[in-house]
Amino acid sequence: MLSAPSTSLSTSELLSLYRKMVQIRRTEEQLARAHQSGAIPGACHTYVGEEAIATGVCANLRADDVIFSTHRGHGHALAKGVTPRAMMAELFGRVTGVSAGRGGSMHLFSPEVGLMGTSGVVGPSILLATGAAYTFKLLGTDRVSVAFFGDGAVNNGAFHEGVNMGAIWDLPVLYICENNQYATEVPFASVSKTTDVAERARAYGLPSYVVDGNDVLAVHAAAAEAVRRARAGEGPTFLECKTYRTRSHSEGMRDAGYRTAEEVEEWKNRSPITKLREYLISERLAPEEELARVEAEVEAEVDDARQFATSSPWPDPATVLDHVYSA
Amino acid sequence: MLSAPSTSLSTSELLSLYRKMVQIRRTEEQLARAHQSGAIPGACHTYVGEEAIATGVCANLRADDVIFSTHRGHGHALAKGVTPRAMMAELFGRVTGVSAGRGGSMHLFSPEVGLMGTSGVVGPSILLATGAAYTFKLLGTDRVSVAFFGDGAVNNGAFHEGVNMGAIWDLPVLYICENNQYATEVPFASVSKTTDVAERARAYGLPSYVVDGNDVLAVHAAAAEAVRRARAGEGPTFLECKTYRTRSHSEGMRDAGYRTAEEVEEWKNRSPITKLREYLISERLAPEEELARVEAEVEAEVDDARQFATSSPWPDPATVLDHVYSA
Amino acid sequence: MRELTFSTATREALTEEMERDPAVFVMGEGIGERGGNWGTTVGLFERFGPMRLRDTPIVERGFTGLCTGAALVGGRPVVDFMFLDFLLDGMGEIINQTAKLQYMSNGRLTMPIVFRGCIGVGHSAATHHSGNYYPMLAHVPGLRVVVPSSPYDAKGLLKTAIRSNDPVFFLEHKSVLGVKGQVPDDEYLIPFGEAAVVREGRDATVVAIGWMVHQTLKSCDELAKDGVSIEVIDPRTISPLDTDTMLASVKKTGRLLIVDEDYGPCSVGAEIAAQVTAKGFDDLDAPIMRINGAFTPVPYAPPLEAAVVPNPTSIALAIRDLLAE
Amino acid sequence: MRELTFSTATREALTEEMERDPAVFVMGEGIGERGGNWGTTVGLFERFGPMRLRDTPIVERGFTGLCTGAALVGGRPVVDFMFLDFLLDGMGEIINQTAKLQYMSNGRLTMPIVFRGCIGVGHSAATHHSGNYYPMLAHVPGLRVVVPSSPYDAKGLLKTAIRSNDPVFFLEHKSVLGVKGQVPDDEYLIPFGEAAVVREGRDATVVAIGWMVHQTLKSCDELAKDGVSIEVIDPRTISPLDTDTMLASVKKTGRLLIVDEDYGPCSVGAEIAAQVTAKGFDDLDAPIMRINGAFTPVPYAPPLEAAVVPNPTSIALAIRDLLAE
Ligand SMILES: Cc1ncc(C[n+]2csc(CCOP(=O)(O)OP(=O)(O)O)c2C)c(N)n1
Ligand SMILES: Cc1ncc(C[n+]2csc(CCOP(=O)(O)OP(=O)(O)O)c2C)c(N)n1
Ligand SMILES: [Mg+2]
Ligand SMILES: [Mg+2]
Repeated sequence: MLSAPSTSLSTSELLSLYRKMVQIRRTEEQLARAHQSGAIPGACHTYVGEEAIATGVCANLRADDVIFSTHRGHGHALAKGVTPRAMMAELFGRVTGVSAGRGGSMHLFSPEVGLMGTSGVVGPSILLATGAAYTFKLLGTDRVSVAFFGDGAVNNGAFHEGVNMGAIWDLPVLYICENNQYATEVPFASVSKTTDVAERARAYGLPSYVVDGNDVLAVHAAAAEAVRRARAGEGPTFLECKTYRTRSHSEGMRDAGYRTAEEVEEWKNRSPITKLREYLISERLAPEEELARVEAEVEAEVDDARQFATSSPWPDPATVLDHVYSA
Repeated sequence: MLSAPSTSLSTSELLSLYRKMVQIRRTEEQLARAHQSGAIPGACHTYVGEEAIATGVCANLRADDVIFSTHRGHGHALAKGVTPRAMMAELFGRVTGVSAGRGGSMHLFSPEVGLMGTSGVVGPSILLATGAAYTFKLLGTDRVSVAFFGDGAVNNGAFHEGVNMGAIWDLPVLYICENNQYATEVPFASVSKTTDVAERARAYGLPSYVVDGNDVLAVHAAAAEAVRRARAGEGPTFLECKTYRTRSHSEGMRDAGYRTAEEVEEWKNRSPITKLREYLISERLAPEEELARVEAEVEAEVDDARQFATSSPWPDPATVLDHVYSA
Repeated sequence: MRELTFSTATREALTEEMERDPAVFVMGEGIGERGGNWGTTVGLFERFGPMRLRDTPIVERGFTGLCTGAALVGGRPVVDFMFLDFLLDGMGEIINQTAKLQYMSNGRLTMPIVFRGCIGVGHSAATHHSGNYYPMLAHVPGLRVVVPSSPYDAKGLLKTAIRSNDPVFFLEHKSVLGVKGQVPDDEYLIPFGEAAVVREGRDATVVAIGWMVHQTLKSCDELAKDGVSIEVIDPRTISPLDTDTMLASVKKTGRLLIVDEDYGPCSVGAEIAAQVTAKGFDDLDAPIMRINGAFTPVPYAPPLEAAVVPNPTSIALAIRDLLAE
Repeated sequence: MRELTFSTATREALTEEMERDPAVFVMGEGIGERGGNWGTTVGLFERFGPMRLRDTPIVERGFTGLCTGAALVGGRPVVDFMFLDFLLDGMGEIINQTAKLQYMSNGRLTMPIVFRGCIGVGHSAATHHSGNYYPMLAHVPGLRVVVPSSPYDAKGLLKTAIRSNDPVFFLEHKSVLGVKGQVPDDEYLIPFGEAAVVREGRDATVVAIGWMVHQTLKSCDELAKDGVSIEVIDPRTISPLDTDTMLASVKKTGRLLIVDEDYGPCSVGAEIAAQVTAKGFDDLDAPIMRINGAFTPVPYAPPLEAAVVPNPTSIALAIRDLLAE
């Protein structure tokens, strides 16, 4: 596993990582409550516990770089620059949402900031991201493409075909596997005889590393090097970020039987937010009050987003056939 | 690479391997001529140069074991026990063919002898064979299932999903990759950053070996151990058999541009038939005359098959809708 | 007779068939200990163990192909796609292997396999979890396609599906899963290719599919208050398709509306309209009408979602239009 | 004007568009140096190099998804499936991603992508290399489907396809590849959704698709000897489908036959029959007839293969039956 390097990030960069992780966490908590109250009509898979990955990766990206995400995509959307307002409104099904209410949780689109879509289907993000990278290379740009996906996607043919194409054609793409150890209730160990996803990826002949996915600095550093390589035309990199989701697979689903309460508790104690917070304080990079201020600001931002979502209008059914075709 | 072990096979077993390889070679040569003359209306992919693999593997199988094959399946069909008559008649489109003329070269079916089908599509053999193995295990039998496929199938999702399922569920299946180094005109090296297919397979956590696919004794020995494991409930084995096709991808296609005449010549000199022939003679296991007798018998058998095919009736168009459904 | 939900009825059918025949097994994601995303297999893992209730990795193509191979040598797989949308990755196997192997082997192989999965628009499931797909499947020779609407039909047809030696798609609209209805105590099977007249009437015939049967019945109740008498037919199986029952009804009513949540182009409704017009031309007093789901990916927001599918009001409106023709 | 084969015409279209726009690239198996299994790209690799003529591993799902992603950020991929049958492994990507992303993004993304591949029965290609699939594709909102029959149409429609911002399937029946016809020297484009009246007549209308256009024209020549005058319409694009041209013709002739090599159930012919009956009921002097390929996997042996598709004789017979109604 790559260990967290002594960081070269400035305090303001560190604070901005902190702010982003807190923003994701608070937004997810609001969404979970909203789902319980019935304000979110569809499915809702939260990213609680995994915030370091999207945050650490996306902090290395430019606005014109693109990411492709999964069913568990709220964190990716926020990390790439979607506002809590636009995201929450989407889950509430409002016309002010990122997808104007067409999408919901699993279909968030914001090409303006490089979020090229979350997906209700497991797997496609890998292929789509590889394709965007193909165009970037074809057109001679230095833009970078990122695929996020879970351990559940690793056994799927899309992984195999996609990562291999990225490798053989040296495309500017990052493959970020968020290995939270379960696909719904299925442990990765029960569907793979090899323990590390990175080991599987190495079979395609691309640089492939295991990263502590609950350590935003470790993720940031690994992604920085991967982005550098991609931009420099040196090809793709594979990062397996070991992590854990501390809420149920999706809101409203049972979360017992397949994992122990102790296991969940243990990982709650390894929260990436707490980890960075403690680091910032112990290294005297930011005083507790400043962190509290960030937290309060985020709290207010997310409250505002919820209000915004709640009070936004529904989409007009008369527009339902718009945009099936481009012209 | 597994080296050819000093063999424990009896002379009659060795001769039967020799006879089978010669039978495949002669049949293919007849088919090639028939294709040139227009007697075969569809595609025809020959197995010339690769005879040792089907022969070495299938010699270890019982009649109730099953194999699943590819577009290049004549050798597998003959090795599993289809007669040259029934196979040739099929390629001629006659009702006496193994598939009663419904199939042609790429759709040979003879469940009676365990040939569960060749396929016009690259990939499915891996999944189907894994599935037959699943039933064998479910029903508590000791039957074994074999998937044959080319290097071209290795990058396909079917390989990834199939081999992994075979591995995680310890199924009685053999994965036999016939790596003849090209998929049509595409070199394996251009579509994979790793050289050995076996290395890719190891990522699934099953025993995986490289075998000299032009040495029937090496193939036989490796397959014997794989079949033993499968029958004993010890799970699947992966064998990458390195080989070469010495004719064009399919009859009538060009065979220049993508490989050199020298390369082809070199591999022609490594014919598995010549290799076994020389071994039998040098080890004084069989006199030259006996081998010549085998060759003559096969020649006669294949001539007869061609006559049979030529003189067989066409299928009756009135039957064309039969067997779309079972009842 | 007992009142059961649709889901309980299918679980009963599956359990009985698994008890009857040790070659029957289920494969899919979360169908083991978890009991299935839709409760299709609750309680069965404890009874039949992991070989017969096999949780898979996320490899829809893979286990489609695997189960096809399993069926060739004596296994009788029930493939549980959870959402039918996920079948799409297995289309190559289904069309080129599953559907063809009986024919290509000249009848020497059989293909006893059932594919099941939830279909349909509703509950803001959004675009990747709302597909229907049955006309695509009905277009393929070698496949059978079942779309039941009641617990009674579901149980009898699922048992027939599992005993069939042909590949069968058994498609369950997510809105019918909770529908209740009478189910006999004793065993029964329902043959494929027999439509059910679920309501008799004389002014017009409505053929409705799956969940639309229930929506149509609601509109008929409304219309009955005005003395309008509608005959409602549920084809139950889409392939084979029983047009004789439809033709007999049209002979009586002279008018036909087809109500289908799925898209219009090249749909089952188009097929029914084409066949009934061809064979019942002289019985028709008006052109056949169709109402279908809007031709668009399925949106998420409730007001948009509601706008893309027929409902009792729009169905009643269509019936009135048809009667006015 | 010059006489070109269908294949040459499409190669010309592709070359012109690749010259015009550096974002256009081709991906598929053997389309690089080899020039394509059907010669679709002969000579282009030398000119445009490997990034724009990309030979792939055998990963139809993979490159379908890859090209979909490529199209989202300014690439304009032409995916060459060789045989369209191989598209089936990519159905999940096509239906759930390619077809939906414009809609799901509320129009902020476009999807300029062309999928091409050979379709059709013939030459003992057998069951894995003979599929048609266009009704399945036409059933999916968000896709365009083109099935040209002449060099002129092929060139003009392929250029439109490559410039379109929608995903387009461009399907080439293997028997039309060698068909010759006049093609203008100057550039032209043919819009989607405009059927062509390829032969004028007054006694009956025949709508024929792809290769069946040529088979139908042969039977019309025969029938003309007996003074029978048939109007033949080639829809050219299946989605969008131009039924107006058909309705106008039926208004004149009163009779319609649809000739389609593909399977009957839930087919394009069913859709045309349903629509034309609904909108042209009073113009019809007889029920619409359809002839289709036999509902079976495609067999190999020449006499079996010939038995599953319409031919000039069976078409002529059907026309005579229709006229006798
Ligand atoms: C192709 C496909 N099959 C099945 C599903 C149902 N499904 C949704 S999420 C999920 C588990 C995904 O696990 P993983 O990739 O590890 O992501 P995680 O939920 O753990 O973040 C499954 C099986 C799906 N969405 N797509
Ligand atoms: C899914 C699919 N894609 C493409 C093809 C066309 N095709 C036929 S054979 C072949 C090459 C196969 O190469 P390999 O697997 O190495 O087998 P070999 O011909 O070398 O024995 C290709 C691409 C196919 N049959 N199926
Ligand atoms: Mg996971
Ligand atoms: Mg090869």
